[in-house]
Amino acid sequence: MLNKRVDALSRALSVVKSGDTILVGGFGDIGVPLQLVHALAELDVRDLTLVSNNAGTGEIGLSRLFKNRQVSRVIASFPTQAGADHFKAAYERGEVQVELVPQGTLAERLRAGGSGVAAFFTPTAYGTELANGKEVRMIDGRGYVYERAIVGDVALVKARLADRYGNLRYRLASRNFNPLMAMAARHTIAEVTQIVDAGVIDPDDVHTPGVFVDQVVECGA
Amino acid sequence: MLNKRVDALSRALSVVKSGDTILVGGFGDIGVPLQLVHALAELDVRDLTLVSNNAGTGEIGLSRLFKNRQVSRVIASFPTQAGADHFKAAYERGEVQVELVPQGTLAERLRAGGSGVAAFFTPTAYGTELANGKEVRMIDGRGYVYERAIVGDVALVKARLADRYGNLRYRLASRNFNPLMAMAARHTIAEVTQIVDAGVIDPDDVHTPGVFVDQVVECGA
Amino acid sequence: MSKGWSDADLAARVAETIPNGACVNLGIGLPTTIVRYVPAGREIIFHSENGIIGMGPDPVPGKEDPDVVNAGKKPVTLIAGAAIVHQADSFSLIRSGRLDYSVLGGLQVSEQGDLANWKVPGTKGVGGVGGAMDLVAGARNVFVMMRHTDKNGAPKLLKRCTFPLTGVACVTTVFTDYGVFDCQNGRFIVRELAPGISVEDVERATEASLDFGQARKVARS
Amino acid sequence: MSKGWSDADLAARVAETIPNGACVNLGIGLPTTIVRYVPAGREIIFHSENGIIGMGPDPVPGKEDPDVVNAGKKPVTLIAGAAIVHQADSFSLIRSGRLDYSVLGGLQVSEQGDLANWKVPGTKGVGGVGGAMDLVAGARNVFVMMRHTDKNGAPKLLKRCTFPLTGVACVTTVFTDYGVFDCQNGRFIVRELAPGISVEDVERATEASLDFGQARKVARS
Repeated sequence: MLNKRVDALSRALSVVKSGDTILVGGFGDIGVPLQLVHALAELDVRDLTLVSNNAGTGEIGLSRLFKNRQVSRVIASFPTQAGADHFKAAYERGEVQVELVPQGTLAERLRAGGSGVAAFFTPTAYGTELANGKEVRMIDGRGYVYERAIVGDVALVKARLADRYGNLRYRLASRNFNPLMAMAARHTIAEVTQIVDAGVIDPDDVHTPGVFVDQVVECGA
Repeated sequence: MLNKRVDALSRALSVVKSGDTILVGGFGDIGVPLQLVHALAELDVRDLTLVSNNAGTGEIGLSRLFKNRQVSRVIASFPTQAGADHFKAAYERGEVQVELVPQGTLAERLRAGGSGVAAFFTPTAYGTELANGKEVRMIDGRGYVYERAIVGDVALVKARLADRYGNLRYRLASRNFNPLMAMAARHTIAEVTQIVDAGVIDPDDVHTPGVFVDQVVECGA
Repeated sequence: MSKGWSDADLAARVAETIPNGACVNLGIGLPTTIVRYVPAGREIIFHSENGIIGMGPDPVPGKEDPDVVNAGKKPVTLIAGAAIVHQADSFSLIRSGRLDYSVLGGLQVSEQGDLANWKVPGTKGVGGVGGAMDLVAGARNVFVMMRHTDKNGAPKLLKRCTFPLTGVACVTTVFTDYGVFDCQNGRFIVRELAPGISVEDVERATEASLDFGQARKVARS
Repeated sequence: MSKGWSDADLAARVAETIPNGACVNLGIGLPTTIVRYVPAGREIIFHSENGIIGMGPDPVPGKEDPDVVNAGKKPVTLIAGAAIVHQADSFSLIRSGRLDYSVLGGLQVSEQGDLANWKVPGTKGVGGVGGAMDLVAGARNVFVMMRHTDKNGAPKLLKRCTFPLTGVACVTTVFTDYGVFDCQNGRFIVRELAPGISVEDVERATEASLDFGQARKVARS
């Protein structure tokens, strides 16, 4: 019987290697898989490329990866939010390269990565410095910027419910980037509040189909 | 109070003009908004471009638009399914131009149209006659085909539930192309089995947010 | 300092401009307060980039839901009839023109309608862009809400922006403590002056080309 | 005519090849029958392009649900733990490599792994491509299931396809009534011969380059 449940965070995270690109769900601290991220901060993996909308605040979440000097590159739309002191310190130490991406472009690049679409043309950032050096194209009289898909090695996502197939359901605005991260990685680990029996989540109510999820860890709320 | 409910099919369809591009949900006959399509077949509008996966079977659904000679162009992945006799007759009379598009490319072009993405590169159809005359590009050693977004004038979709905001919920595999058609048109009309009070559809359970829907007609099952 | 509009006046003035049924995105900071000033009898659909369609009033203290926050990560509420989508669908909505209005803060606006609001040159650090570039690229109407001058009294309505751009030729209307300014054909048309603000006040505090039209009469009467 | 595999044998032979836990798409026609032959104790996730992940066995007659159909629009069932997605998400799954296997019918397969299965040149009408081009572009393994020769006895394993292609260099393995043929390095490696089929039978009915390897020994013993 198929069962994607894994009992230990550390066992789930054993797939992560130094140099990997790690996709992490969440918007600010909402919907961030904190326990997976904290367990990752305990591992001896470094030189990570981190793809996430933000870069942690205070002492929790993604902040720990910067504090531990595990990250060498960040792809984000807003890494500098108030409280992102560990990210800012790592940036000022020159440890971290940053690729700043408009939020909608970040979301769309991840969706493209999870959709087998290699690249697309978006109107966002046309004429701004975030389009510098990028291919642009006029389409029907409007300027568009060429953007490439993002594919990660491992995605860490947070959901409310899962079943043994890895079907996920998120809660309200903690959904945010989580479904996109799950799609865009070669290997996806979900931290969930509760694992339920197969069939409890109605087929019409699944937010992320299990085919995009490799491992599920039940962590409580 | 906002209320997208419209009582008469014909009143909802009064936005359709000759020459329009009409997007119609459904896969085969499943999830096709039959009552809207049949009401459209009663109207004096012609020279329509029809975007739908198929082109009707037997005497119902999209078949009526071909029988009535209302369609001059079809964008579809499989218009020639068994029973598509009215489409085939119209094609043989030379009345209908057909743009044949792989099904995933059709879905993605519609999603792009509903996402403000002008174009994208897909691996599908690379090296085949359906890529003839299209721009191709090698990306990371693989061949991709340049595909443009589709935006329609009016979408006709079928859902199970709606509320006054136009939030929609589909039933099982009748979802298919409906959410994409709803996104990709300037004006979207939904034929629904039942209209429920606002709030009955949980925010986590909405399949198509009302912001993509302009009018809702309650038609029963 | 009783000249011109207070922040609350300004929020109320913007709210008054937005018609019934509009779909509106409120940027971080001052714009988020607009939700408090919707005139009675008017229903506005408030969108938040993190995937909420249908934000309601501020939560009752103590009743905040940690999974229901706005773009500024502040607790908000959902209306009955709200819908949640993931970040890619949220930005599909933005880029495809479903937002009737986007209201953002501004650092500089040029008479060509260029907006700069995400980065001050010469400040330390990488900066953060968030969803602003997508919002100005996608919304049908872009409203900028800001003080008329910077903290040193220097004009923010300029012939050309000197700060990095958020978008090119994207601003519809600027609302400041001095008045309401439509951006059209390379100049600002003064639609309204705030109480106690004279034509001379505006001319003195503005570098961009101004067209007073009927506002001049109103102000001098 | 007792030589070689019957259609049922062939479906069972393909089913036997697919490992536990695989995600598999079954094309229209013969491939859809594979669902009946999954060996006991093995769990396979069957995907249908119209948005079903987790198809179950054939429905009990009289208990068909009109909203639960496969790619051929035939009634199917859902397993407990199935998920429904819209057509764009369904093809995201296909193109992004989440399908371990795609099983399709074939008209011709070349020794380079090209597949032709959607159009016979010279036939009347526009043809229909459906999702075949996406499936062969996206799936990790592409299995073709077909008769070894056409109805006139002409070979279908060719040096080069003469019919319009579905995909280039995409086929992993061909299953025919004559045996199992892996497509590798510009030739077909004969993995297995069906009962009663000799090496000479295969040579006579095949135009493409063949490599019998160990199968020759098996067949002659």
